[in-house]
Amino acid sequence: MILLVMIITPFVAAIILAFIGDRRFAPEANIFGSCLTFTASVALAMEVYKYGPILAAEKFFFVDAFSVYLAVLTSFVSMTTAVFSRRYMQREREHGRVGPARMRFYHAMFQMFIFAMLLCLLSNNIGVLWIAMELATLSTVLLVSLYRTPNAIEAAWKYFILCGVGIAQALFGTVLLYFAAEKVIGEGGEALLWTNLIEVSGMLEPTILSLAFVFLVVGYGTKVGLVPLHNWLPDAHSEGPTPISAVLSGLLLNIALYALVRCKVLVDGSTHTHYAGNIMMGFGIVSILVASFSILRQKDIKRMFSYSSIEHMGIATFAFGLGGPIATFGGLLHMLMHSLAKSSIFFTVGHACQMHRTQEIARIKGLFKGDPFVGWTLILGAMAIAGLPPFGIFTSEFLILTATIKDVPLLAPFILIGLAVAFAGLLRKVQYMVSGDVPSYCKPLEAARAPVILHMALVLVLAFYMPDFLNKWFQTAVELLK
Amino acid sequence: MISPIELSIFSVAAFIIPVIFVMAAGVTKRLLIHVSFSVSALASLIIAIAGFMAVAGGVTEQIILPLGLPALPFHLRLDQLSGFFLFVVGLLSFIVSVYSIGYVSGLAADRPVKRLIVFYNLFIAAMFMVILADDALCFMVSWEVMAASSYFLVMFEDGKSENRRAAYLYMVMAHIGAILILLSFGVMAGIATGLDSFTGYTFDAMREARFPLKWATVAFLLSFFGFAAKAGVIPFHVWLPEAHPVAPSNVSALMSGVMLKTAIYGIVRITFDIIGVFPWWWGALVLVFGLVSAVMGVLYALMQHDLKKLLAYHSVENIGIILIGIGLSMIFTSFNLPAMAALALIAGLYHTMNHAMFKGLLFMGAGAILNATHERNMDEMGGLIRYMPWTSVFFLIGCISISALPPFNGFVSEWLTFQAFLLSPSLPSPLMKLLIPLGAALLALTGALAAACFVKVFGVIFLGNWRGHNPPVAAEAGWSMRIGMMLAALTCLCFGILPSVIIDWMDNISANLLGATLNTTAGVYGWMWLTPVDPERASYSGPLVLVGIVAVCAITYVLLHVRPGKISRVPVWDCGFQKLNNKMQYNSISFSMPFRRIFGYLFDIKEQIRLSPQPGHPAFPEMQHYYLRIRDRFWGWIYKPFINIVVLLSRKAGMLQHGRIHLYLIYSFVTIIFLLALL
Amino acid sequence: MNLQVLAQINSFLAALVLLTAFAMLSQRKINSLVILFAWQGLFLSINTAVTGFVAAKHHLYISSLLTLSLKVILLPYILHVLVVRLKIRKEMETIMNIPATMLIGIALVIFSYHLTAPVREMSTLITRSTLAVALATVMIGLLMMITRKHAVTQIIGFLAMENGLFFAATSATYGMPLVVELGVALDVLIAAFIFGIFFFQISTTFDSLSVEQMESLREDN
Amino acid sequence: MNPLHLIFTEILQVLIVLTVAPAFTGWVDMLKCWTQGRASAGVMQPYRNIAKLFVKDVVLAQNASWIFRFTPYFVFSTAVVAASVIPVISMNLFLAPSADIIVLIALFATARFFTALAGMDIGTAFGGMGSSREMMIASLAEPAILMSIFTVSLAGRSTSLLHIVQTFSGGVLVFRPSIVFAAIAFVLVVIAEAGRIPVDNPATHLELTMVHEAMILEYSGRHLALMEWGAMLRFFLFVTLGIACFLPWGIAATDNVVEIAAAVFLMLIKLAVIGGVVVLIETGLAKMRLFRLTEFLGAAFLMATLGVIAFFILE
Repeated sequence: MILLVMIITPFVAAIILAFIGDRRFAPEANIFGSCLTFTASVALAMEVYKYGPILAAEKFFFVDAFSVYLAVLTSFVSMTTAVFSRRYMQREREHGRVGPARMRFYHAMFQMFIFAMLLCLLSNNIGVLWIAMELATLSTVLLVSLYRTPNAIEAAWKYFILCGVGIAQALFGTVLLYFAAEKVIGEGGEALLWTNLIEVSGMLEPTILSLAFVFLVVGYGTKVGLVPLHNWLPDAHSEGPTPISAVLSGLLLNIALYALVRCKVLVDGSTHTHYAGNIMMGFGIVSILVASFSILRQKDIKRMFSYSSIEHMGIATFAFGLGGPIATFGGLLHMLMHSLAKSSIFFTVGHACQMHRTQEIARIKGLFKGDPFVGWTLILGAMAIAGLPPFGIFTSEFLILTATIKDVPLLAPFILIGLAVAFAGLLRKVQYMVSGDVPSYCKPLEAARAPVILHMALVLVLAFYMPDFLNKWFQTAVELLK
Repeated sequence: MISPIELSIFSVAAFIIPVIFVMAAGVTKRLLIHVSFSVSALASLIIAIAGFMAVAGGVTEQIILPLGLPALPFHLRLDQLSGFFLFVVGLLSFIVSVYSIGYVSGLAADRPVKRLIVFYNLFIAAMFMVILADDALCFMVSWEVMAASSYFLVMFEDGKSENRRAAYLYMVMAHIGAILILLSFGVMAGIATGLDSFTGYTFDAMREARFPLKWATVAFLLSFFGFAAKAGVIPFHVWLPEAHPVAPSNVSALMSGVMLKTAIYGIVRITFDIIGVFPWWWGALVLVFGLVSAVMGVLYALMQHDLKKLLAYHSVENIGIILIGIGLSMIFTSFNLPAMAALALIAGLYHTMNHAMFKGLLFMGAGAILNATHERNMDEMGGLIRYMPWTSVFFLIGCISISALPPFNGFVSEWLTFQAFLLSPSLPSPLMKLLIPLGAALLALTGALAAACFVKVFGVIFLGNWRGHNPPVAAEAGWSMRIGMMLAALTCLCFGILPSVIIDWMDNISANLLGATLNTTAGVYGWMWLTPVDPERASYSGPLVLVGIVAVCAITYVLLHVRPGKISRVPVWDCGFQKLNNKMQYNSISFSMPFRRIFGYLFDIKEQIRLSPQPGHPAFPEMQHYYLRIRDRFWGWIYKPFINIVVLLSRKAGMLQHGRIHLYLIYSFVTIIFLLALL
Repeated sequence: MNLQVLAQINSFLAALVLLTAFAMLSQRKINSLVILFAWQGLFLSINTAVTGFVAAKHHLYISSLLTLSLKVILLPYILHVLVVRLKIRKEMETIMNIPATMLIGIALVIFSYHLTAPVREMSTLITRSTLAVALATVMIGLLMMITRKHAVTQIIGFLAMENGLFFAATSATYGMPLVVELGVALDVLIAAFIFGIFFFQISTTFDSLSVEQMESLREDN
Repeated sequence: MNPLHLIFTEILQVLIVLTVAPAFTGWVDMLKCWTQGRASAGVMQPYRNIAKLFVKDVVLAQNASWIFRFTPYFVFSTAVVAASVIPVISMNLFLAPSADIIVLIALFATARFFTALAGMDIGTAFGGMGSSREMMIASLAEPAILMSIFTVSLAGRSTSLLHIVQTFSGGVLVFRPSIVFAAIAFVLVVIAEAGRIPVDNPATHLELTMVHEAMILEYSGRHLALMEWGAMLRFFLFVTLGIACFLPWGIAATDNVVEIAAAVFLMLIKLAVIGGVVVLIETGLAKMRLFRLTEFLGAAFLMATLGVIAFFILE
């Protein structure tokens, strides 16, 4: 029931917002909708926490520990983003970068995007999962090109084409999966239901599943932003409006990774080898290395952080590929921490960019003096994302690295290099931006502090004190992904 | 009765108070500074006491905090080793906090003091946590917090580009080192428990595990290099002479005095406590690194004319000396000679403590000088002994101690190290027998050069006349700064003349780690004589030497003043030439000229003398221009190439993102084909 | 009619689909590309219908209708309208010369035949042999996107891939569950609208639809 | 044996050292004059100098700080303490265990440290030059001397002089290559440490060559006297240290008067001979250029190292 509420709310909100258009209270409505979703998700989470996995609407929806924690995360981040975007977009309008019509579009599509992501997480049917994933892409494509600048359009086009192609591959993989499942389960919708598939995964034909996994990993991997399928990501993240960048790298990547992990579990279950895992580890390593080296020479702040998203997705992918209790735990924790930290970073970056009216790192300076709040949250966030304690990302990286050392010691040096280089790159640029004197063209604006504080606080607290239910979720999720 | 570990935990928690106090609005800066630094001083003192009790008591306590991951809460452990380091860190941070009250008030006018206070306290608290940690996660978290907070302290004046550069370099090196340490923990935890559960990360689990030699070696090397990067062991030292000078002086006192020591702690903890058994060549490795750092460090220091940079290089040297002790101890342990190992280890640890004290003292003095003259370049100073009498005395004590001269503390630890060197004949391996005494020679060279260096430092800064252009406005340091320096100076003296007592106290450490003690006071001579091996072998009595010198001085003074002789003060005779001016004095550059001549090949030296001769008499130039630039060779040898490689790779990585959508599509196409081909 | 004949019809249609794919690969004119695309859709829907008849799967009729309406009528119409509106007349220049692409295409066909071998062995469906064709169509679509420099052609390639996928679904497994089919169709529809919008945006900002001007977001400088 | 005797011998030895040291310097100078065919001022000349300086008034530079005035006393007292530790005439010294060889060397180093500071105190070019050179020489000499001493203490299994002397003087004279090497090294270093030709020339005030004199150039009156006396003591003590290490025979083992007297007598003879050797070296060699010293001291260091190696290889 709650589940339905949770799914429906963003959809309805999208429609309503589409009708409201650009009234004065549209942003508030947006916030309200996401708050509703969030509360619903929390309630749902509590149910799952109490009664375990839920199977609803004749098996159409399925919620287990893995999906529900991502669902809560998604609705939470989207809520804070809505809060953030209220003032941010308003200011963009004042700067004349977006008009009323586009605001209408923006709000509607924002909710639609959330709807798509939640559908991804909650649907029990991997076909529907695919559809929702495509929907998520489509709903954000035009948001990326919201500013209608040449670059924005170029970015959106690449996003559209590359992800479209990727998703198409994923569909082919799904077809193959269905083909294999149908043999065992029999025809009809049943054969695409995750719950059924996971039961029979042992009996599925290995060769076909490994064939399918190739397409799945390329497909969903494109959305995760794994190198060498990542090229759309920096463009899309850097050219879109900042709230969208926040949700894109904070949430969408997670969702794609979620889908990938689900498939990986199936495939490994059937092949009884570490085939899928190895492929994911390979992608992970390559992503970490390429992304971290790309960070070094960035001139555009949002691009830089989107590369760091690639890096972190690489780490998480690697962790899930590695498997084992510690690594998987680390991977889950990493997804959580990364999306919190990264979205908050994008918030602060958004402020900084609006203050200086540019995304060029070279022209952003003296944040400590100019706006201490932004400056400190920015550098602390950067340190968090670069894997410095006391922030949670360090914990997950710690677990993942140590697990790596144990299982595949020879890969550890590469991760070491990756992390070190990424750290060096991020710190260099961010330090440059926060320190020094305030340039003349910088106009202080008051920042929407609440979301940033909230996220940073979570990232900080969860590193030291993880509530029991969260821990239980992770543990059960780890069990699921065995 | 509250147990030491609880005591220390509460006091560590107390460091939050200043942080909160800073956040609290409507507090005047003055009040803020006084309160917060008094709090941190008090807390540090309590922890020092707790540590002292822990060592003296000889018991080991463990506690699990309800923090961290549910499956892996923070384990804390207070044994003799950690107790000792708690004592050292606590003592110095107590002294420095007292000092900071005055020092920071001096900065308060135009600098972001709040930032300083917050990170200062975080920094100290993190150091304590590092020492208390008993599982890999807790250790790493505290370690990195320590690094990060000190990074912000180094970047205190973020307006200056050199500070930014230094801070950046420091942070990056620290982080890389941290990752190495982390990996080594990974190795140990992985071997220890196979990592199928989180308990593998506790040090206890690692202690119980028996490591296969291969993995033990990997773990050791990783951790050693990781810690070396933090301790500033050559060639990982490049960040150190950049970071320490630009930090506020109280911070550099702490960084150089105790932060480097946490790395020493880590090395001792991992090699002796966690791994336990190891081949001799580990010790040899540590020894060699120690020797190189000691000699090179002091030579580089000798070339500096920036006071704080010079002191920083001396930290490199002293870390080297400490490592010599530890390396020797490792060698003796590996040949199963616990008693000698105990001597070497205690020599190293004793020097750790001493270095903390006198380096802290020297940096505090440097801070006082900096406050008074706003000058870091020694060649602009001179004659300060007349403007800052107190500071000059304390600074002189620091100089004598660091130059390893009796009767101060630096000498004792170096003497112990020499004794350890002289035990080499009892080693089974002939090669070791032969090579180790040569190490002793290098140590001697280090000591002598250090003495030369500090003659230069004290002579140039405090003696002679002011070299600067405008006459000095230097004034004596405030009361709190003086108290701080005085406390440090007194400790230097005490550790110097009462070593046997302190070493008795330290015996618990070696008893705990190696199962052997020195029990020096058990010798025939009692507490007055320090007899590390046995009275036959070697003995040193600080008190007697001191008393003797003082007595003879006094007697001669009295004897010579029975007949009242008058002292007439006159200007120095200038041989009838042009009047003596202050530029004629020897300055640091000219003082170190002979050393540049002798050891020049170790540096990258650029020296130019431009003469503009008079038209009439070319022999008497109108003016001449002297230019000297001395560079650390290691930068060019190791770091430059490395950086170039990284930059090159990043350019290559950038090429992937060339903007052509067709090629992007080809990527995905090829990926598919590739993966399918893999099937 | 007996199964044999139907199977032959089926494979014949499959061959036609493949042929159209190749034709598109070689075609330079936009208009004829659109038409070819429509043909491919047509073959596809007929094939689906036949399969549905053979396997007595009635939801396949629906999806066949869906295909007919969407891929044969709607999309080509939209594309046509766009082409007219945006006055795209001139020939599309390709990155590689046509024969080379053809060769690669043939290689792809063989490759996908090799790949789908295990599926064929396991499958009992009469349509199983056409899976290779489906995969080949997907690949060729991708190839087309790669080799063409024009936004519209890239989209057509994309849609061709979509066709291939649809074809795969029907041939490998007598079609996916209906809900999925519908969802996919919906997505394609949305996609259609979106690229419609895009064409306008692009042509207004870059006053041409060639994707070559869209290379400013890059780092190799 | 009873502590009173210990203390008595202690005091006796200190007095002897204090009194004999200038005479030794005088003796060396005298021999030098003879070898150079000059008329000498006799053995007593140093006493006269010191006495004269003691009665003279002190003239201080205006900017001289307390360091400058404190140094003479300190230098002198370190020398006295050292004198109370080295077994010059007897092995039964009360204070002997309070410092071993390393401490002794360190004591001398401390004295040098202060002398160098005093040299820089006035802020003249000469003083700084002297300090700089002195510290340079010292930093090269110290490893060498420590190495040669290590050789001895490795052989004697101890760094405390008493035990070294006991071990060596106990046995008959055996030819140990390590000790020989060490002895040669020691001689070279003592020449450097005591500031004799060819390292330094105590008799000159030529700015190109002077080292020790440059540091004490600004001293006068009793301060100068103490400095001079300290320097003589230092020279003397180094020689006696050498004696204790390399030819310890005859140093009194018990505390009966006859033996001590014999020890004193023997010591005087040894000193006389050594003085001769020193003079031979000084007249034989010319003062070296400053930067040739590295080779000189390098040779000393090499010798010492050879000593250590020989100890491990040959014995």
